[in-house]
Amino acid sequence: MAEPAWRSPGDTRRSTRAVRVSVSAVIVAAVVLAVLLVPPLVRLDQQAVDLALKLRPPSPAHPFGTDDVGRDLLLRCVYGLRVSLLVGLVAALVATVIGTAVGAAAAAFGGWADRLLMRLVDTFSSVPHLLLGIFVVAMFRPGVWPVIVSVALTHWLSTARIVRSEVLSLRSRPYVDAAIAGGASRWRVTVRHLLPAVLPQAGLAAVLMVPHAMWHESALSFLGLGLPAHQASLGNLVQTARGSLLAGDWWPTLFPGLFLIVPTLAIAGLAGAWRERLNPRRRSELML
Amino acid sequence: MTPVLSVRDLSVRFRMRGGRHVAAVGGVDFDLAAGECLALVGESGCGKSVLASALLGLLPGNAQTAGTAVLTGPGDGPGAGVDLLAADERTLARTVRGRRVGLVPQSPAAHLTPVRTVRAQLEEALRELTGTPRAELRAAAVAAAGRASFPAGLLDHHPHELSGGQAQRAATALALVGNAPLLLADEPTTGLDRDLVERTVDELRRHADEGRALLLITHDLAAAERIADRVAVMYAGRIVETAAADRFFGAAGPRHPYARGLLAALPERDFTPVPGMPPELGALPEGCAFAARCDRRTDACRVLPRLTDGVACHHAAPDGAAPAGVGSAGVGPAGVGSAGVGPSGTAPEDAAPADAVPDDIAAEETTRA
Amino acid sequence: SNPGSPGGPAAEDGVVVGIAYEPDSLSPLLGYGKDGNSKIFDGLLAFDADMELKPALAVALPEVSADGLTYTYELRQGVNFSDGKPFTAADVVFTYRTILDEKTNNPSKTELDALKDVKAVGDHTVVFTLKYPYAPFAERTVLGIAPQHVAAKQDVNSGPFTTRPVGTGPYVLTGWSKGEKISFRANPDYWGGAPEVKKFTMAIIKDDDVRATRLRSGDLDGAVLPPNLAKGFKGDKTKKTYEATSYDYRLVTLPTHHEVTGDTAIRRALDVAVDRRTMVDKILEGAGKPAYGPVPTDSEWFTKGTERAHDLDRAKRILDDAGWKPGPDGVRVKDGVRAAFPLWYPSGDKLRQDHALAYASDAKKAGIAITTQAGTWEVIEPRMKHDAVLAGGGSPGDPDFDQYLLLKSTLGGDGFNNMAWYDNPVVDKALEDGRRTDDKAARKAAYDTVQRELVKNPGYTFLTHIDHLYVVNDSWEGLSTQVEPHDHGLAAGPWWNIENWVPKK
Amino acid sequence: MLELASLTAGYDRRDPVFRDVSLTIAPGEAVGLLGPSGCGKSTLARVATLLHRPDAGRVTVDGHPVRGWRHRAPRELRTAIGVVFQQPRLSADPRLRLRDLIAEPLRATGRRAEAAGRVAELAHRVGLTDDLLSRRPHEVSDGQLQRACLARALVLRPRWLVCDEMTAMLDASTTAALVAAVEEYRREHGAGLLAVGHDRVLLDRWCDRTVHWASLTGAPAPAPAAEADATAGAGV
Amino acid sequence: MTAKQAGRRLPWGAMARMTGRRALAAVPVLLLVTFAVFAVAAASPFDPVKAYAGTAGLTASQENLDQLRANLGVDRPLVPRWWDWLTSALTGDLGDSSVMRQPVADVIGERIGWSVLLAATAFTVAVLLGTALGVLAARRRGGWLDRCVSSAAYTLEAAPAFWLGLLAIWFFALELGVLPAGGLTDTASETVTFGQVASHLVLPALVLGVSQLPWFFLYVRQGVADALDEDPVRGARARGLSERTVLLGHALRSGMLPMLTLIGSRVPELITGALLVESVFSWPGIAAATVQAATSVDFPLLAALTVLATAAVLLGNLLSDLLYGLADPRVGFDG
Ligand SMILES: Nc1ncnc2c1ncn2[C@@H]1O[C@H](COP(=O)(O)OP(=O)(O)OP(=O)(O)O)[C@@H](O)[C@H]1O
Ligand SMILES: Nc1ncnc2c1ncn2[C@@H]1O[C@H](COP(=O)(O)OP(=O)(O)OP(=O)(O)O)[C@@H](O)[C@H]1O
Ligand SMILES: [Mg+2]
Ligand SMILES: [Mg+2]
Repeated sequence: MAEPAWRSPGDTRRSTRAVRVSVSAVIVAAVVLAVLLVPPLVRLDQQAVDLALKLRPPSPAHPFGTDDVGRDLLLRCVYGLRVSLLVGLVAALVATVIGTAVGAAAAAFGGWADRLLMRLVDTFSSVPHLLLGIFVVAMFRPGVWPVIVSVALTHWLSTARIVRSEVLSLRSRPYVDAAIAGGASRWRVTVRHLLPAVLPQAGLAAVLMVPHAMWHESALSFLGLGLPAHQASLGNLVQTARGSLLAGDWWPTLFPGLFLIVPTLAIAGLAGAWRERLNPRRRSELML
Repeated sequence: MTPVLSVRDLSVRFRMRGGRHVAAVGGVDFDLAAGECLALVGESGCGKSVLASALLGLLPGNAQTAGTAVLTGPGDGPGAGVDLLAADERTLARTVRGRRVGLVPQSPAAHLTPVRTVRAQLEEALRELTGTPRAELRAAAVAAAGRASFPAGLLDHHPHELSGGQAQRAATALALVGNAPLLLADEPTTGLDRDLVERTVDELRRHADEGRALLLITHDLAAAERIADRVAVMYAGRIVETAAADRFFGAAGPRHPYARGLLAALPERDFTPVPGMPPELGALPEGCAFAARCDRRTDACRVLPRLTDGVACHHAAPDGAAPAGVGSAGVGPAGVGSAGVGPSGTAPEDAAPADAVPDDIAAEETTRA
Repeated sequence: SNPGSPGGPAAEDGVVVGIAYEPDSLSPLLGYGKDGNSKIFDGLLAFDADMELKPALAVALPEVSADGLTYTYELRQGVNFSDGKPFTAADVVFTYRTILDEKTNNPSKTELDALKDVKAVGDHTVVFTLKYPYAPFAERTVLGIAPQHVAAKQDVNSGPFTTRPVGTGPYVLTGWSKGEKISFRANPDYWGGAPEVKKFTMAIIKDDDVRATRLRSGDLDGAVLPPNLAKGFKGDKTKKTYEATSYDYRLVTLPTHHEVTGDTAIRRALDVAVDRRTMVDKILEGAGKPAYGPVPTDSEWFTKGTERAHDLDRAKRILDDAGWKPGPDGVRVKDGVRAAFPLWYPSGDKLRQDHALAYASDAKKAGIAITTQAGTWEVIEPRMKHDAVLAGGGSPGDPDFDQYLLLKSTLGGDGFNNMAWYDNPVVDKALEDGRRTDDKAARKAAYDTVQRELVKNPGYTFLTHIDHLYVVNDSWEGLSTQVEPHDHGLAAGPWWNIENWVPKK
Repeated sequence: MLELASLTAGYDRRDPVFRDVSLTIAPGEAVGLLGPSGCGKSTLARVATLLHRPDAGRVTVDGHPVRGWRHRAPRELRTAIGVVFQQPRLSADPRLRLRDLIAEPLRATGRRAEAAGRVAELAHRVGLTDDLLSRRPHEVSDGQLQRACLARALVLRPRWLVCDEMTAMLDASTTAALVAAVEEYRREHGAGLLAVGHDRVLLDRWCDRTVHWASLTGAPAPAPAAEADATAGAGV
Repeated sequence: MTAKQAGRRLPWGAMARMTGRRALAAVPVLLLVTFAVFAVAAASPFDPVKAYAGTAGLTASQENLDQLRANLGVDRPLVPRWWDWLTSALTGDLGDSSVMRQPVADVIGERIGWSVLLAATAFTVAVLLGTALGVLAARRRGGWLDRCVSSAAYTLEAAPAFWLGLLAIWFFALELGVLPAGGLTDTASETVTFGQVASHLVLPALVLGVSQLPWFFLYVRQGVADALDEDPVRGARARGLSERTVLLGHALRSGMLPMLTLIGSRVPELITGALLVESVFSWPGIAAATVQAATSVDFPLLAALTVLATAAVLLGNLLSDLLYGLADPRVGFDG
């Protein structure tokens, strides 16, 4: 019998998705390589300025142009990316791990544990982030780690609450009953059946945290509490470029801005693909 | 008279990782006329639900379809129907689903929105499908629930607060709201006690008697016998036999060895399963898919049998032979009389276009209506 | 301006200016308007455009006794507070006594340290008695006089008077929406004549870029702007840029107690290695002057001939001669000590940051390694004894104001005074001489000595004096600027004398 | 002995689904439970499997009185009772492949090593092919999923089995096959069975004795069926 | 039949019990938070006296500063200071703010209304716009709307509010000239009228709202997209419900749990955002005073602001817990 003429309603999505994922992967790989390889090869003197070269537009010598005190923007962008990525990724990771653990524990145990943990979350979230950040950072010397600590400590709360609410909704599902009947411990149920179901939410929070941590870093630097302002971080670069932008010099804003946003979007793209794998139905629809 | 639904050579397969395919439905043909009830039976996993989903355009994204399934309305002239497999999502959503084709889903509890009460979902369906004015919604919802014997007192429950049978009835009530000319009922009687089963199927029958077509997918042969005009037996994605219900359940019994085995497996009969396991749909054998389990298997079975005279078997029992081991006629309660309905399967080789329906079926449908 | 039609101030006779700074309080008792120009209040005296004293609520400059310990002011009569009550000597006495009262949280009362007592003699004369002769005392009496009948009834630190003051000044406060604006209405009964600008509003806009944008959108009639943003209005015919020269300097402290910065050769080398001109041109966009000491080069108190040109070779020579020899990494070493030290700047201050970086880059060329570090004052303060800081300051008026606090050895480590712990007996003596006498020539000689000593042993590297830039709609006449201090808040800018503005014909 | 003694249970303390229900199953005995839809059979099954705390009454498993429920029930008791739920779609974790679904109880109780062998054996018994084992729940039919759920219930070799309308959605042949699988298991392990269902013929044929819901309770609770009657009459 | 089936209204009883429990729990939380703020502020290197003195402090003598320290009462140990604050606060006296030179009650009274107005408007914008866009994007996942808005959302998350504010001012006030650039009313105007406040509210509320939008958008998008794959939506589609009903009534209803949670847990971020937006737009609200109070270690003001913030957070969390108890009956009102 002749092969019938097959119609498939959901065909096109797969190919664009593959393109999207590979573009994201390439960008992330490039960023990681640049961040790891460039600094050892090309050293940047963070404080060297050359006032004679002030605000030169992009040229072969300075592909990204120079900033308002004559520093090469390309190199500063790469160095800045390194710091910002470190802040963003570490803070996001720490915040997500704490948030997921607390949220899942609260919901899985319920009762008093839940109430206690949630009041703890309330307490933490009561102090405005920036304030807590200011206090934490002010107690140390300005630098990367205090920024990371202050951002991570204040940003696990949303994750915790989201994870908790999802777990609360999941924990009375019949399949959890089935697991309990199968002898699963509370821990096992949480880790094996509940957490995988909330990972997409937690993952989304983590991805959102990356750019958000970068902006906290720049806000703290702006207040004089983050990185020293002369040290290249994307937040610092974008922050200081503001004045030049109003004067019509676009490059000090554009390039650091792109450095900030493109990797973020690439990470978001990869995370999106990962979330699709976590969703069993999407996974089989996309034949992953 | 043109059939309400005319399915020709309908196939569905799922694309899987690694380029493999699962052929869930293969080359299915049947017609369904207004006022007619076709019972579709078959072993679990043979493709019944997938067939129903395909007719509603609700297959997952990795499914592929082939063939045609033309839905013709009473006003449509010949050739004017909608091909359900080719229609776009918009047409399906706006004019077909719920309005022209209703569905009682299998696993009703999973198909109800968990965060809303039954009443909310029922009233919403009534408002959207029948345009019932707001003031009358409450009463209409109670009435609609009553049609499927859903207790009015439970209308304010959320789906997870219902028992299995109650969820089933809720789903049936929702499916009946639109009074669609074609109703696909996928196991509408699971979880119901005998009384309720009868009440439900009688309601479905009444629904059909008002001039609508009913495709009853069921494992409950007693229920099928009670209301079906015709029975189609499906095996490994194909229809292997179609027969008039009275003949199928009657003394003559089915002709296909698989169908006979299926009947024999009933608890009121032998209560022994058809030996062996159904084939993997991902790797169907070349010839007759049932051959491996068949006691009449010969070399002829290496060739795929065609559906001729309502049966697709090289060794079909002759028309009128009594099924092995069963003397009594019928299963369970006495069958509903369904005089005048004959076999109406269409062989694939004369897979005619949707409008060209054999005259004899048309004539019979007229008698029935 | 109206939301629909930005582009011009709403009222013909109103002026809206954008400022970066908001006062904590409007009470002169807590320090508001202590340097004059408070709009709501008048002092006994006031400064004119050249920073010369002129009478205000006093009818004339004070009579000073021969020993310099008694100042007598004759008060103007017929002056009323804006609530209609008359102004008398009792108000003056109340004001000064309240400020000196230890229960009053006025942080600038140190400025009245010399004041022993103030007495009213009749309704229209007040007499100030000092603890020690203090030449610049009259300049302290520009601070605003508060009405006793209002302020005495309240808690001086937090009463409503701090936000809804009543004064004798050219303007009356009509509203203070904290964080948004302070609005004034002309005082029709002002003793100096009712101002032409009937409505005056100061919009509080902390962000420089936002201020520039709102000025451009027509929302503001004038604003204070940093140099790079003011540059953007150069081509705008409807606006005029006013450059207020100032005493506002930026310097690097070279702490005596650090083995590198305490070394005179290093100090002198740095003093010539730094390229002040380029800093002025590039960092300040030309709006400023190189600084060689606290006194601006165009001041009458400046000692001509103490300018130091940028001369890298000379700097290297000085270091070579002193035994600082280049090490393998280009950094000079002497007796095992690397010519390296940290330089702190307060974070968030872009101007100082740029100065610090440029300074470090210049020093590097001479073989001195400076590590710039940013921190809040809380971080910097404990380190000031040993680490260099990019600091700023400057008060116009008397040369004593800056030089004494900056250079007097006994003030080493006293708050932000003499941050470098500068210790030079010659300078100490000259500073004392300068403040004890009233004789101008003697004072000039004393301050010349100080400035010459700073060439020989620069305990600070003075970098620039900064012009303050104001961009204003060109629709009024009578605008001018005063010489401004480091700290330019409400009182500074072309609107220091807004009561004298008249519409352009 | 699985003893359910004068149980009262439901979802609202003030208005329990049933009151004072007692049922005892002897080891190796197969009891069929018939009852109208919505009368509380599944609730009773949940109580019997220690998943739902009754408002009153006693549950005794092999002589051990049950004090805690759900996680608080001792694991030995929980795993002594295998359960097949009425609705396979809801009772299967959508993220697990059928293979893992079946093996999950073994892993949860730390008997990981046995998993592969046991899964293969049970899959064969309930009629799941290798291909199906590697799919996730939404990729198989309801009947196929129910087979996996039965395998999951058997995987720990429980002494008691509770099958809540296990065959409701299965065709005759599969029903017969699964019943045969259960019976084979019971023969091998001497397990007791509580089979809930609607099909009297099936239960009669399958079980040692079939009890009707009405006979379990002292004072018959208001039967939802009656109320269904009323609405049905009113609605149509 | 019985009450159980007599029709299901809102579960007032359970909600009231939960509210009560939360109100009780608020007491220790508030005690803890205020004490923590006192402790952290005391441990921080900021010096209240220096902050009070401001630039005048640069030239002030040590004696003067010591006198100030005594007057402000900041030389006393932490615990009695906190205790005094607490006891007098309970009697209604919130103390005097040192940075504002005003009673704390006045500081808050003058400003809180404007802050609440701004924050509430912005939050409404964020929730509604985020939800609407999220639903639309989820409907065509991978479509152009989805891609544009998602990219914009991640970008926004990286954009500090002061950047957004500047851009908004530049575009709407300067380029288009349609909206005022800042302040509560026209800068030259002396009276506060409804129309003026409304037009001046647009930009700050939009900027604050948009800066809060990414979370709402992305979570709604994800929740709805996931729900669209599930059986209940399949069931709703099969019933022939319109796309709108399917999206809003089923997919959104099932997938909005995280979004409801965010209503509570984004309150702190909202406050942080308000802090920056208020200062960029010269909005006379209270958030801008917060940083000042913190870095000047203005204990009475800081404590009062923290209590306010805590109350906002607790209320927000309670509200979202109540809402999701209502939205998902499986969650219930426990906790
Ligand atoms: N998404 C899918 N991907 C791959 N295979 C699938 C998918 N959905 C269904 N199948 C396969 O298609 C076949 C037909 O499934 P279907 O649900 O139609 O069975 P059924 O006849 O309804 O059985 P039951 O009586 O158990 O409900 C089954 O073998 C099943 O494994
Ligand atoms: N989570 C719940 N909350 C409230 N009521 C519930 C809940 N679950 C079930 N019910 C109610 O309890 C009653 C008994 O339900 P149960 O599932 O035990 O019935 P059943 O006998 O198994 O019925 P069926 O044969 O239809 O499965 C029903 O009326 C149902 O509406
Ligand atoms: Mg099916
Ligand atoms: Mg049940």
